[in-house]
Amino acid sequence: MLRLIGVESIADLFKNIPPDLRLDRPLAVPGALNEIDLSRHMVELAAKNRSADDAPCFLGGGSYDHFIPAVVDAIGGRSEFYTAYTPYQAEASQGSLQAFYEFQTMICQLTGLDVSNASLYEGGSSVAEAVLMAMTVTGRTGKVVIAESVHPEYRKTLETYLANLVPRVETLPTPHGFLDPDDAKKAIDDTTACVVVQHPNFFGCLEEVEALAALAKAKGALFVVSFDPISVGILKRPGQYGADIAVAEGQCLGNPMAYGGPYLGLLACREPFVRKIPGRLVGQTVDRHGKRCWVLTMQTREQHIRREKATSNICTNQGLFALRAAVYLAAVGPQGLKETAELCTRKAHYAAQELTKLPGVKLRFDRPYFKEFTLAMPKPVPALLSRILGRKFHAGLPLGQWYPALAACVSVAVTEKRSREEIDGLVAAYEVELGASGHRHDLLSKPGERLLA
Amino acid sequence: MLRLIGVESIADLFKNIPPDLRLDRPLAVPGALNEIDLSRHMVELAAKNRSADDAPCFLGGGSYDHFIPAVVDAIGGRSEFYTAYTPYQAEASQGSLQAFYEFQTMICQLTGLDVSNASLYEGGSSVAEAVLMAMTVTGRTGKVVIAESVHPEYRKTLETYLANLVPRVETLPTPHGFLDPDDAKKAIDDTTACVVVQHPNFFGCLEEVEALAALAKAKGALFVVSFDPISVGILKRPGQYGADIAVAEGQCLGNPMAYGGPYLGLLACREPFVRKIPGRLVGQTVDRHGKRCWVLTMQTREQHIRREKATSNICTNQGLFALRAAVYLAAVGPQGLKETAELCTRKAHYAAQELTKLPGVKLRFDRPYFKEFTLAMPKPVPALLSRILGRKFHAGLPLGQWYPALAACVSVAVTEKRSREEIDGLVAAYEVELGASGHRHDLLSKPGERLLA
Amino acid sequence: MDKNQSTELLFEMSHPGRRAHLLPQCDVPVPPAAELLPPDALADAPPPLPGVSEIDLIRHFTNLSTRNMSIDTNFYPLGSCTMKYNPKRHERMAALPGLANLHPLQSDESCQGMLEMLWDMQNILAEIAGLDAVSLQPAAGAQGELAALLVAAAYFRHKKEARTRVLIPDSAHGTNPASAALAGFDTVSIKSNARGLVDLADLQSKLDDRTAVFMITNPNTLGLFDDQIATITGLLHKQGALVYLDGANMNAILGITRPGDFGIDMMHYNVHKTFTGPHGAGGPGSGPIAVRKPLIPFLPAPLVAKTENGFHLDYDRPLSIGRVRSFFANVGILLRGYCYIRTLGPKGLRDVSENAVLNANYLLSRLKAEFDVPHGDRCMHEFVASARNLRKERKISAMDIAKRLLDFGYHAPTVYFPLVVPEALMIEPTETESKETLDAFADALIKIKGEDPQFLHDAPHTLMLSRPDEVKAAKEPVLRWKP
Amino acid sequence: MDKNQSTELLFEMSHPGRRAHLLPQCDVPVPPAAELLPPDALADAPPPLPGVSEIDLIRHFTNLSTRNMSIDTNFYPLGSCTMKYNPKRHERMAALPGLANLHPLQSDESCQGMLEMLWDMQNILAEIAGLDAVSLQPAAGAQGELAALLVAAAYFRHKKEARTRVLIPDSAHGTNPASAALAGFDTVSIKSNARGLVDLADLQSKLDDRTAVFMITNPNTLGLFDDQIATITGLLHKQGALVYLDGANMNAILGITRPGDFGIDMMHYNVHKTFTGPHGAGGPGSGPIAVRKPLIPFLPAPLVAKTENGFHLDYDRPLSIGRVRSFFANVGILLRGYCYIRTLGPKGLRDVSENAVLNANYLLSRLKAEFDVPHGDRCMHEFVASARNLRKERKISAMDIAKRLLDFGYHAPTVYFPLVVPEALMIEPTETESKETLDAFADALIKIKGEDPQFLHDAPHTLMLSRPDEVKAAKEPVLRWKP
Ligand SMILES: Cc1ncc(COP(=O)(O)O)c(C=O)c1O
Ligand SMILES: Cc1ncc(COP(=O)(O)O)c(C=O)c1O
Repeated sequence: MLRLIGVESIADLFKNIPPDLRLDRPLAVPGALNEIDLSRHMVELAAKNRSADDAPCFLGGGSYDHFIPAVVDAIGGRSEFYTAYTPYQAEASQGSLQAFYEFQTMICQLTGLDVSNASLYEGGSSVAEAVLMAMTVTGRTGKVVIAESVHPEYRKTLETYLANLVPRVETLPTPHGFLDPDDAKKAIDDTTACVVVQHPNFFGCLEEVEALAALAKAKGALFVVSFDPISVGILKRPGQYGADIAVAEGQCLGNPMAYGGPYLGLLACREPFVRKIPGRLVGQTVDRHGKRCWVLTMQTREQHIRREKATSNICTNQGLFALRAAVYLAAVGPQGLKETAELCTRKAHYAAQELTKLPGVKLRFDRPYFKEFTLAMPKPVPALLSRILGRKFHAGLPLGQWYPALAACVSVAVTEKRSREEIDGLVAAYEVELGASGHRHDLLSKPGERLLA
Repeated sequence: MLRLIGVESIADLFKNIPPDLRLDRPLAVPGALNEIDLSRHMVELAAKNRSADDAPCFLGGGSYDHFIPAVVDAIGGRSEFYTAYTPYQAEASQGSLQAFYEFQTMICQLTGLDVSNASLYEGGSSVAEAVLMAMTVTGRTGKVVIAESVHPEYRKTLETYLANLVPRVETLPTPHGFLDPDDAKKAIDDTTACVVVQHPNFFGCLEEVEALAALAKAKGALFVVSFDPISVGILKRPGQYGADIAVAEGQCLGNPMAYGGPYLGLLACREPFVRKIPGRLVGQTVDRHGKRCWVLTMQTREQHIRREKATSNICTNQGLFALRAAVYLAAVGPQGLKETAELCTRKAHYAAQELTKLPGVKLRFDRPYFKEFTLAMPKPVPALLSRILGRKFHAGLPLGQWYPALAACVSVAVTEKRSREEIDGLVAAYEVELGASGHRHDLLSKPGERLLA
Repeated sequence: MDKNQSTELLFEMSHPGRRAHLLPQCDVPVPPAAELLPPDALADAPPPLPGVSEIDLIRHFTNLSTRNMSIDTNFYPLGSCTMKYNPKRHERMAALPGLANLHPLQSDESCQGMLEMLWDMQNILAEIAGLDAVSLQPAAGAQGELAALLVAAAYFRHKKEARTRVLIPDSAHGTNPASAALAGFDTVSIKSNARGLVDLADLQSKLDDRTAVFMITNPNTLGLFDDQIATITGLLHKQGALVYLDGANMNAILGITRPGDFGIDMMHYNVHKTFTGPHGAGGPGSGPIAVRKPLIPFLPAPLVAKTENGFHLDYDRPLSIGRVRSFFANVGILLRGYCYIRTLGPKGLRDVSENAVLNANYLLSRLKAEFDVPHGDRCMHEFVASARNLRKERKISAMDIAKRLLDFGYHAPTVYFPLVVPEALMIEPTETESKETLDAFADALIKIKGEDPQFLHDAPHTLMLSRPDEVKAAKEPVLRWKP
Repeated sequence: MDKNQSTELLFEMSHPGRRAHLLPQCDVPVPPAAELLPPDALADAPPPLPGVSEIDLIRHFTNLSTRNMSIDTNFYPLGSCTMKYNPKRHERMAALPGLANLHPLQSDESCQGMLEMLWDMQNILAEIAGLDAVSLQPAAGAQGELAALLVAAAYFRHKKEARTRVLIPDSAHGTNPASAALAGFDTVSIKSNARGLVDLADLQSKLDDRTAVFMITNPNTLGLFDDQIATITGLLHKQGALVYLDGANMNAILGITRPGDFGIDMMHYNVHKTFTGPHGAGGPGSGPIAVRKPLIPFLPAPLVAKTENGFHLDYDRPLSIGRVRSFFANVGILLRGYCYIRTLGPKGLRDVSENAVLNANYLLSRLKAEFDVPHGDRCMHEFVASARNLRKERKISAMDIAKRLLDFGYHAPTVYFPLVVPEALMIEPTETESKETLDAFADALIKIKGEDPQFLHDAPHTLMLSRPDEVKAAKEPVLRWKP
């Protein structure tokens, strides 16, 4: 090969790099591992973690231990999908393109809105993208109103995205676990680009979405909702209660928790905003023989054409996870989604009912909730949770890290995957670690002990 | 559908089954489980086993914990392979057919013989098939001579297959861990269809294959060898030392131990016997446009054509595992197979060297061995092994179950996957449980304790 | 998207030194193997396997895979093979390290979960059979046949009865006579009658005290339930002989009728057919056998047994025939079968058969006006059409139709089997296919029937090859690549 | 074998009541959800998702998959995308439950292994960059750009310098200006000179104290290493501005030269390119950023920190810009990158770049006599050919060539990018392809060049479709199926 190129050595190929800029030593990275040793190393790393398989997971806050049907992994494992690039060449990418078109359609079905893009990164930046979109749509740059009950990391992301742009982010407190429409009403004005809520919110509580939608509309602001895709198995869909843009974290749709990513940002909106939508869009067309097919479309919105005037800077998105979500949604179908939501609701309510029987444990908010809820604890929270982890339960999230006023509170999430036995075990673990005397101790393994050695 | 069929109910479709023969109750099998509950149930069953992932596996005897490269699972997981049937329709099965042709070629390369079939069930019945084939080839029905150092379950299988046929099975003792050619010489006569040995044998020891081949040949008997496919990375191939038929257990070629199956029977032979070979054969040909392609061939040997006169009754064989073996062999290549064999040899010898330093522990046979070896123990074997299992080592096979004379012996196998640390841990566990005082205790976890709780 | 469709072999793309898998350095302080083993045992060089890089290996086999039809990509109505959908959850469960990474000879105490599953499976299969005990050992249907016939032989030997013959209907699968011969029996063929069932007269004429076993397939290979079965088993039993069921067609009768209840003494299952072991392009299978009480002592060993101390492998079976393979069984396939049965439960199992029979009858009804179906207008889970008239009138053979179907994206039915039907097209849709798929398939068959004969002889037209020369393949066999 | 090649949509095959996944019965004694939640929050019916059976679902998506080209099936020389082989062992490792089933908010004590890996990855990426600290947070390259530019903005704000402009070469990727705008900067385009490098005069003319950042891609999108880099970074630094590296092309320089060593202050990686995150038909990616010491306080939080008590997430970063996403990062892609880097080691990483550059130069040498390659006859890991002459002389466009390549089983190169080359064909073979593949690809390109123009306009000819009407798609958008 070198001969044909006309050089003596590979080094000659790098002669454009000024010698004084070259690295004159090997990189200080660990030595090469063969597959056997790499596998051993990774298994050892994995063994230093306590996964949801080792300890039933009652953590929520935007990532949930929902069940992933095997069909999702089977299709997600097809290497023609996962080793393809963004479907730029339509003829060589109909598999992905059709799947994404189906994904877009199902996201429309899920949201009750008209248009969905082909994915964004994850739930947090999707909120930011929705707000940026609302700013363009409304032409308003005064402020963005957001409820404090929106995921704290989503709010932080929004603030970061907007740091150097004109609009101000106004965060409305939610001391009772939801945004009071009266408070919202006071905040929304003619310069407000949008009102952002999460429903069910970070505490698991339902928001007054219909009232809030009306308030936003009345002032010409868009109503942006971050929703839980599982919840719409029983709850109204964003389009049904007046959302203009719906965004969501799609992890729950067949994607592993994976310590936080890759996940899947969903974004759907009403028809008139379609040319302002960020990210990829797949559209249907015909080929030169008139055959139905699909292509990436409306690319003039995007960075590779529009550059600094693009609707977003996003390029690589989350194709594989959009595919997985499409498989998940098609696998569960309407009835399965409904049953999943139903099971989450009932199991969460059962867990809340049993946990609040423990002395000193109370529901912090008097609001209807979906699959997670906030408990006030009679003992210091982080230490309590750490001790219960010793009993092999991921027992809940300490809320103090985000809400100092809720330092005594724990958020507990329950999915359809949690059995009654696991919930009862959790309650027993709380009981013991709260020092309450009860009858549930026999449900427990001793701290540090495996169920099966 | 019923209307078109012209019946009122599904029950009408079963009216040919006499009513008194019908089952008038539901089957007494457990109730239906959905996917979540099934998964939980299977995970619970799995947790009641101590797998090679939980305790380093030093067990051999025909099934080995070799490393399975990820590429093997990736290709074995392609559903076009695993959900296809036997490639009867060549046009719709070129994927499998070409892969099996490549498999056959690689088995020829591995054995140094001329022809390989497309797989048999596993190592034991492959020995029986080889013997049946030898009977047809030689036309001899007097006896079959087999060494006691052949896998006891293979010998049992052979005896079972031959139970109602004419030839007698003569088993030659191997008190020194191998078949003494002098003993063989006495046994082989003009009525002997074949001589069967395993090399390396069940004890891991090498046989005097060249001498035995010559003895068989001298009497017109075929020389049948059951070999270890990994061993030929460094050892001579069956064709090189005069085997007429080579058979093997192909589990070691990229297939999981899976509590004994499915595995992969290999069978290769010299060219002149090709029309007597059992099982499927894939051959190369051309299609009507002259294009190279592959088909199942020489089917007139087989049961679906020849019925009671077929060379074997085999129909379904082990297609998927032949594919996996082909991927494995192509992945490791000549050099990788050599290195694997080399590592097995050295690690086994290291383990033997260290274990025999323990008081009272001795190599039982004074023979060269490949990846497993036989130790005489100073303490009752089953209890010893059970205690070491408590320290999380599958420490060896108790030989007394098959060889009463070896009731005090343990067979230990070491693959390339075992690290020095694991071997040292095994030695330490033996040391402690043999009650020897030593310095290795710190290498050990306490009995019953997980390395990581 | 495998546009090259190259048939390049691994060997042709091999380059010395390329490899797809690297091994560790040796970490133990012992000399190289060459110093540990006798020189005359060592090869000069390793086997001349191909050397390929990882990307080329993966691309090669991935592209090869797309040249197969398979259940996951195509309707695959291969009669007698029960090509039903194989649920993906089974693959996930079978891969659990606590199930996949068990050594077959590890101690019983260390694999109680596995033994529990296998013990359950023994009982479940006995219940579905209506028989008394099950050996899970045989690796496939054919090996089940062999094992059961060896059991029969041992049984009669034990009873000191010299019975040398196995009677087999002419419609039976080839493995039946092959297994009988291998078990040391003489085989006697029994005719089918006009209805496609056992010709009772022929059976009676051949039945005597030399008869050890009558092997029946019921529903038989024509897809018909032999309603004479009680008479047949009665006749055999009166002669002191046993009746064996080839259980390949159990998919039609799960929970509806049980072999034991209709007089069967022994049978095999094809777990890879009835209970969704993926067929793997020709295996692995699993062929457990179920028997009546008097035969239990002769079953292959070990069986799984249960005591108050848990489960163990019971080798203490002095009358056992021995074993037909090493190790316990094709556990990986049994495990999938177990998952399947546990997913379905009693009602679900019955639904399987009801829907399999419904689908087959629907397809039969769609086709019977257009194609000759010699044996009646009802069937169980499959039926056999014949192209004999098409052949006579328009020189269109069963093979022509089979090949042309491939162009439509359908795998062909089984052809030229059973042997009792000329130009047979044996169609088994299975319960997992939808009505739309059946309709589209029927439409295709009807369309094909009207096509130009020469066009059909040349089919398929859209695949990467057409009509390989099988005669050449058999006459001048090329069974391996050579440098 | 997907012979139907039907474009039936899931929705068109949907039947009410069909489903592919069953859920458990409710096992807790609480009333139905309708009694637990306020009626006005509840929907009348669940979303109108399709209802399909499991077999139809699997067949649908399995068949769809075969309508893609992909690295595993085809050579995929898509310039700027680094479509190298993605080792299968990474997929296996990423699926380990102890890594895949971790909740992002579980306590640090319960995921020490994960934190260790991420901490290592921070350090390794810093070392490869020659920079001082790394945030793994950004989800892809574009988000890395945004995050880094926000860091720059915060840095200057902290220093109380009002710098409003980001300078970007005209050959840059579209995400650069888009990210700069999103970060609140004005963008200024810098011309390329005749050599395809930064036009220093233009740069100097636009550089002033309003300049916050110069974003450079080096090697640039023409596949050229800008040998003026020291001068450039010197100029910028003298103005008090920062230099950002778009690290999309890191594959060319691993272990050979380090951005920090050639004056870069901040950069992003595309782990999904350089370090083999499978591209997933458009993501996920992972876009960590590396920065010089003064910028560390402004990095997004959290970072992984190590103390004698082990690893923890460090949120205590008062000057941090905040975060650009929820949760830690695209850990699944980082994990694959980690496996990759650990497999290669120092020498292996350098080999990657050497071989990537060798392969690209080999292909360039094979093609440069036949195709117009505007920018020289040497390249780094990729090069950009132009069809401008072909277009002028024979009306053959870059798109024609791209489409025709599909017929040969090759994915097309990147076309019409970078914008500075008319009729661009941007070819990046990567190091994982063999010489044989490169030769066959070169042969195909040379053959295509000589083909009939109309034949090329109509290409591809052998795929299931050809030349979709993109204008129609954009003008009359149909973005979802409707009943
Ligand atoms: C009717 C019948 N009997 C027996 C068999 C043999 O079963 P197996 O292929 O599992 O050995 C088959 C399968 O092809 C069959 O269809
Ligand atoms: C040169 C260059 N810069 C930036 C990007 C953006 O990276 P990502 O797609 O990961 O957001 C790309 C990828 O397309 C690229 O090629």
